[in-house]
Amino acid sequence: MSLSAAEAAPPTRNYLNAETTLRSWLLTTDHKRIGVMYLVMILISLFVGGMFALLLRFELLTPGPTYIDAITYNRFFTLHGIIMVWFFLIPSIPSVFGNFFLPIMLGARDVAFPRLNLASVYIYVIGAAFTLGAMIHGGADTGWTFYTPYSSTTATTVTPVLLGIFILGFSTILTGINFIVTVHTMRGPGQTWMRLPLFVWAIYGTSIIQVLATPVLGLTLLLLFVEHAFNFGLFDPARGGDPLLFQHLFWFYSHPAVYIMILPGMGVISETVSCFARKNILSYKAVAYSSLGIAFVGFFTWGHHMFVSGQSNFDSGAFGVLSMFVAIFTSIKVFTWVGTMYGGAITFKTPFAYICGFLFFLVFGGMTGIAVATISLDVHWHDTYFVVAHFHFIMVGAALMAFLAGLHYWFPKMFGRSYPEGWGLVAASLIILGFNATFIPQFLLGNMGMPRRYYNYPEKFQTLHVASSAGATLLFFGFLIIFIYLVLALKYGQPAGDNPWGSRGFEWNTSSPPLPHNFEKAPVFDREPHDYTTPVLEVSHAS
Amino acid sequence: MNEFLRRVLFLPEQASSLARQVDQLHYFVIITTLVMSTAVGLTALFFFVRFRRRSATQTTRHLQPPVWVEALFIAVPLGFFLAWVYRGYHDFLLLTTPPSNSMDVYVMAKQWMWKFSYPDGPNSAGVLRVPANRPVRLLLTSRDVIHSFFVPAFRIKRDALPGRYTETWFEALEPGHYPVYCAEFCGTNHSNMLAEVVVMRPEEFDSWLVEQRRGRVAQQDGSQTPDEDLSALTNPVRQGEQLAVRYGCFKCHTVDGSPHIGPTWLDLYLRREALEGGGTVIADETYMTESMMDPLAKVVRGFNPVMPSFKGRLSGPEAAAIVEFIKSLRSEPLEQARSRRPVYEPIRR
Amino acid sequence: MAEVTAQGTHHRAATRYALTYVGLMVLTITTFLFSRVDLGIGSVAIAMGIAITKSALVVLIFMQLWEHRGSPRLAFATALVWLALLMGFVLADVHTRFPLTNPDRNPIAAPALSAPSAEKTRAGQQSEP
Amino acid sequence: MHPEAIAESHFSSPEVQRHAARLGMWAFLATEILLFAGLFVGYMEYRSLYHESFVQGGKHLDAVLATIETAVLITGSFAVAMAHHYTLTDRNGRAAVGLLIGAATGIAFLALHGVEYVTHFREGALPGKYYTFPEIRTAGASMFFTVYFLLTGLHSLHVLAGTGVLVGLAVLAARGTFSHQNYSAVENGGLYWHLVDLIWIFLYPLLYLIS
Repeated sequence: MSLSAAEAAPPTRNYLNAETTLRSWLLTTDHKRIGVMYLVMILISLFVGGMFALLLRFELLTPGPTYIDAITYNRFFTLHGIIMVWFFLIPSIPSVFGNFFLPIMLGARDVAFPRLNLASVYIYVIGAAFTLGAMIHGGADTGWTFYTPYSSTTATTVTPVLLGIFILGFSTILTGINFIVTVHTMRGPGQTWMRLPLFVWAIYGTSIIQVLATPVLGLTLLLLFVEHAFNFGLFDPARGGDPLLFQHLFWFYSHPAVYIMILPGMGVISETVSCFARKNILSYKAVAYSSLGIAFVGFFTWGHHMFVSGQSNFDSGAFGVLSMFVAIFTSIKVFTWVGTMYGGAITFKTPFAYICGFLFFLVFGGMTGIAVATISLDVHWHDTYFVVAHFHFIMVGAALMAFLAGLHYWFPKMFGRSYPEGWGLVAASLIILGFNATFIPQFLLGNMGMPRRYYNYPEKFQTLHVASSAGATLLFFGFLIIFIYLVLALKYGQPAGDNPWGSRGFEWNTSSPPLPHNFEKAPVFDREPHDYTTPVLEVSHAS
Repeated sequence: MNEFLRRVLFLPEQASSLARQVDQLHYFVIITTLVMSTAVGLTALFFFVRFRRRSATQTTRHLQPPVWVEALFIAVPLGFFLAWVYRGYHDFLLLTTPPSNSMDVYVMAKQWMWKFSYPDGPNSAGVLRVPANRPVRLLLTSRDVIHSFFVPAFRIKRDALPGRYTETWFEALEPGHYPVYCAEFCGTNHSNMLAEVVVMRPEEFDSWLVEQRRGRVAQQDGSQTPDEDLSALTNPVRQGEQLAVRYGCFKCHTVDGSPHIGPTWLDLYLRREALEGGGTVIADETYMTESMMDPLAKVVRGFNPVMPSFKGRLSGPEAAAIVEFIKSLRSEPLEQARSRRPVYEPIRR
Repeated sequence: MAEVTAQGTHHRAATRYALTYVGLMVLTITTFLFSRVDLGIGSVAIAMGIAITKSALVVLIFMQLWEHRGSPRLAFATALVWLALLMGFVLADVHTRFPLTNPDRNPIAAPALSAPSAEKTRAGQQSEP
Repeated sequence: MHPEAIAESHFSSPEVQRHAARLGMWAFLATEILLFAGLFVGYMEYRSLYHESFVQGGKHLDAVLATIETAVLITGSFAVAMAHHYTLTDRNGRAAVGLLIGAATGIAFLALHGVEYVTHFREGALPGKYYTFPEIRTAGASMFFTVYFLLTGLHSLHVLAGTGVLVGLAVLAARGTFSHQNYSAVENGGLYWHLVDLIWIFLYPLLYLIS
């Protein structure tokens, strides 16, 4: 079904064409418009962060200096980290799909605090402006982890970057509080906790982490700013400070932060697996409670980032064991997703291609994560490319693919048009292939002992680096194709019906694109989400 | 089998006593990972083929797995993971607890080089000589930021904290040269901060040590960068001071903070200086060296540009020595936990 | 959530606030007086005990956590548990580290390493507190 | 005279809206507690590392002034609690007075605390490299004042913010906007003020009393 000049979508009133002045967009309190604005902003961040990734990979083609010098390389990998972590991955699924679909799935007209929701958008913009300013001014060269005492003594502009992320932290906290209160107080009639879609459970778990972890990041950046500016000596050993205290405070936020990135992705996959396998999720309670499990136990494991940093053996042992418990929640989810396909009626669409990619990369990436948390192996692997490959498997392989699965699954609902299926599968295979080519060599580089953040490297690592850089370009083209056909589909895509996939998710009860206030009359929830035991009312003409 | 797997996984040679033991757990974990992820992939593929959608209005039964299936989903992975972490922590304790008969070596990490010194003998930069088949304990410290001593061939890594000591140990098996990397990001030349562990036969090492102690060996291996306490000739700070006297720097620059013709050198290092005609600069090594060679380029506000240029009169190392001397001039706050000299810490067994 | 509306229940609320206020002032003065008397480890326990009672009064009465059951209490309890979690692991780490990774406790820096003979004598004298 | 507070369009009832506001505020208070958690951890770690300096530092601080500050903050808390009580009984005038007293205690606390800071600046008992205080010379003395200034500094910022909130609420109360149906704003402002007082209740013994 190629891109044909489709006839104009029937001009029914929806949230997009209800009012089209710029002011109506900039001052909107409609959660759907805020979701679309976030979508635009995080796609820009993905593009900018991706460009830095490519620049890094090209520099690493040859051992010596290739085309940039060491300090620029250090700035590039710092900015790649900061932009991808804070400006793309953390807001991506909660702020876009969470904002758009949480109220609809609950049968509510909007989130609990609509004005707060708009405030978090503008706080994101201000935070991005500060970091952009730092980027132009040269940006920090400390890596996104800002380890002291290097970060507090380096002469590069660390302060505006810290301020940018500090402000961005508030945007995440506000979104988290908004979603928690929405789930607690605005569930529709008949919508008990056990009838919540699994996406809502995942967003609820993520919001708990956002609310409980981000303040500690705020404080850590504040202390680092004070240390950098006035040299109070809190982390400076020459004045009696303890650099490990900074690492404890930083990782107390940053490990739960990686669950902020992956948990919403798991929510999207729970929804899409049920829809494309046309079958109810295998064990609803197990998946729902494991979302909360990840949210809570995720806070007990931050010490596995500090096994070789001088942390005591007792703490290393304790954190190693606790890290294993957080892993079983992920394995419950994976077995349940694969089990859901048993006895289903599966169609192979683009989102399903991303689901397969997601499953393989989450299992492989997750298991290498457990391997790295096995304390004696981490001594060799810490701060080498093995760790880089592990967290890219989770962040790009799992979280980004879940984001793409969600984007393709909900694109008809958000914009009323459907994307070209053929191009979707081409891009998906390109991305999965490019991803493997980029990061499998990095596992082997890590085993060989190639440390992280190296501008030039000994000769023996070059072949693997060239392979990885080639994979990165392949990955880039995959994303480019997606970007192109999605933008074109906005205008030229086939008008999609209210339920093109024949999905029994609650969000498909509204028209697509939805009305400004989601429903004429509030829906009554009388069944479990994704219950495919009765034939679907509207035959999906898409398949 | 071990050699085959090591080669397949691109692991460096197992040159220390514990490397093989660590690698065995590595093989077990990585093989289970590969088996698990391909199993999940293939099951998904099989389910897709077996349960593909046959008609657009096909419905599916509401399946609810028995509780023992869910319990299995939890118990089996948890069993594997806890077995790994038990074995992992056991190996980790071996990796981090040095045997009581190990020989001490102090490792001093400095921005972008490694310096090694033996308790009662020579010290050197960039080359660590150790005897084979004898445990060696490393007491790591750093002079500026966090570095990390990483020897892939021995499977050891430990951060070097500034002003503090951390310990790790290894026992090399056979003589050879093994590269050392810095694994914790420490600035611009983090990737050039390489060193080498040279493992010698025990008797060869002992004779080398004796010669070193007597200092008879004409050419010390690697560039001789002595500890701070050795004689003036080899101490950059003292050397810098004498050069400053010889070139008459003290006619204009004071060292106790009192104002004079030129800016005072006390606490000058990393101070933000306001320049004549606007703008500020941080007085780091580059600025100081540049000011020696071309003083009129960036004159500090409030001082008149009278400083003569030393281009051609001051050689590179001499300028670096004067910079080291300026860097050492820090106003001693009343109480300061200075980074202590290497100290002997009895090995807990 | 019993919505407090009747005039009567209000009256009791005012006196409850007044009583809590008096209680807090009395506790403040007692904790100050206790601090004047040096009871060793006991003084820390008393000071902390009084601080906990005062904060319980403020939270339950002034912040009406006594009336509003359910999720507000859950939020407050989780925050305290996370505070204890962070503090517990960091202090456990500080106290069980390789002794030399901690900052130097005694003000006098250990004698410098130079002469070989110093090595033997220092081995005995270096006692970690 | 008091308009029946109609719940905002998307809440099912005014009561649910108040519960939502209360839950949102308590989630925000959880973030404030965790913000100070990091500093309390720093205090506990450096206290266990530099016990001697922390004891001498604690003795050097002026406990009498701190006790007065604690009393002032508790009075402020009481005034704000009464203000919340008055909004529940539709007496906006008294609520405004209560809020103003709360704000006044905030300013008084900041003034007293300013006096403390000035004495420290004059003595030279300052954090990090600015530490030139002759009397305490044990290891980690500057670390006590680093932790002291960070903890009380961040707390004072929160007192300043709380005072601003109370003044705003007092102006609204004076205009009679609150009623027994519409009191969420005063309740949330009061919760924030009580939390600021709560944090000081723990700061006070930790810094000034324990020896």
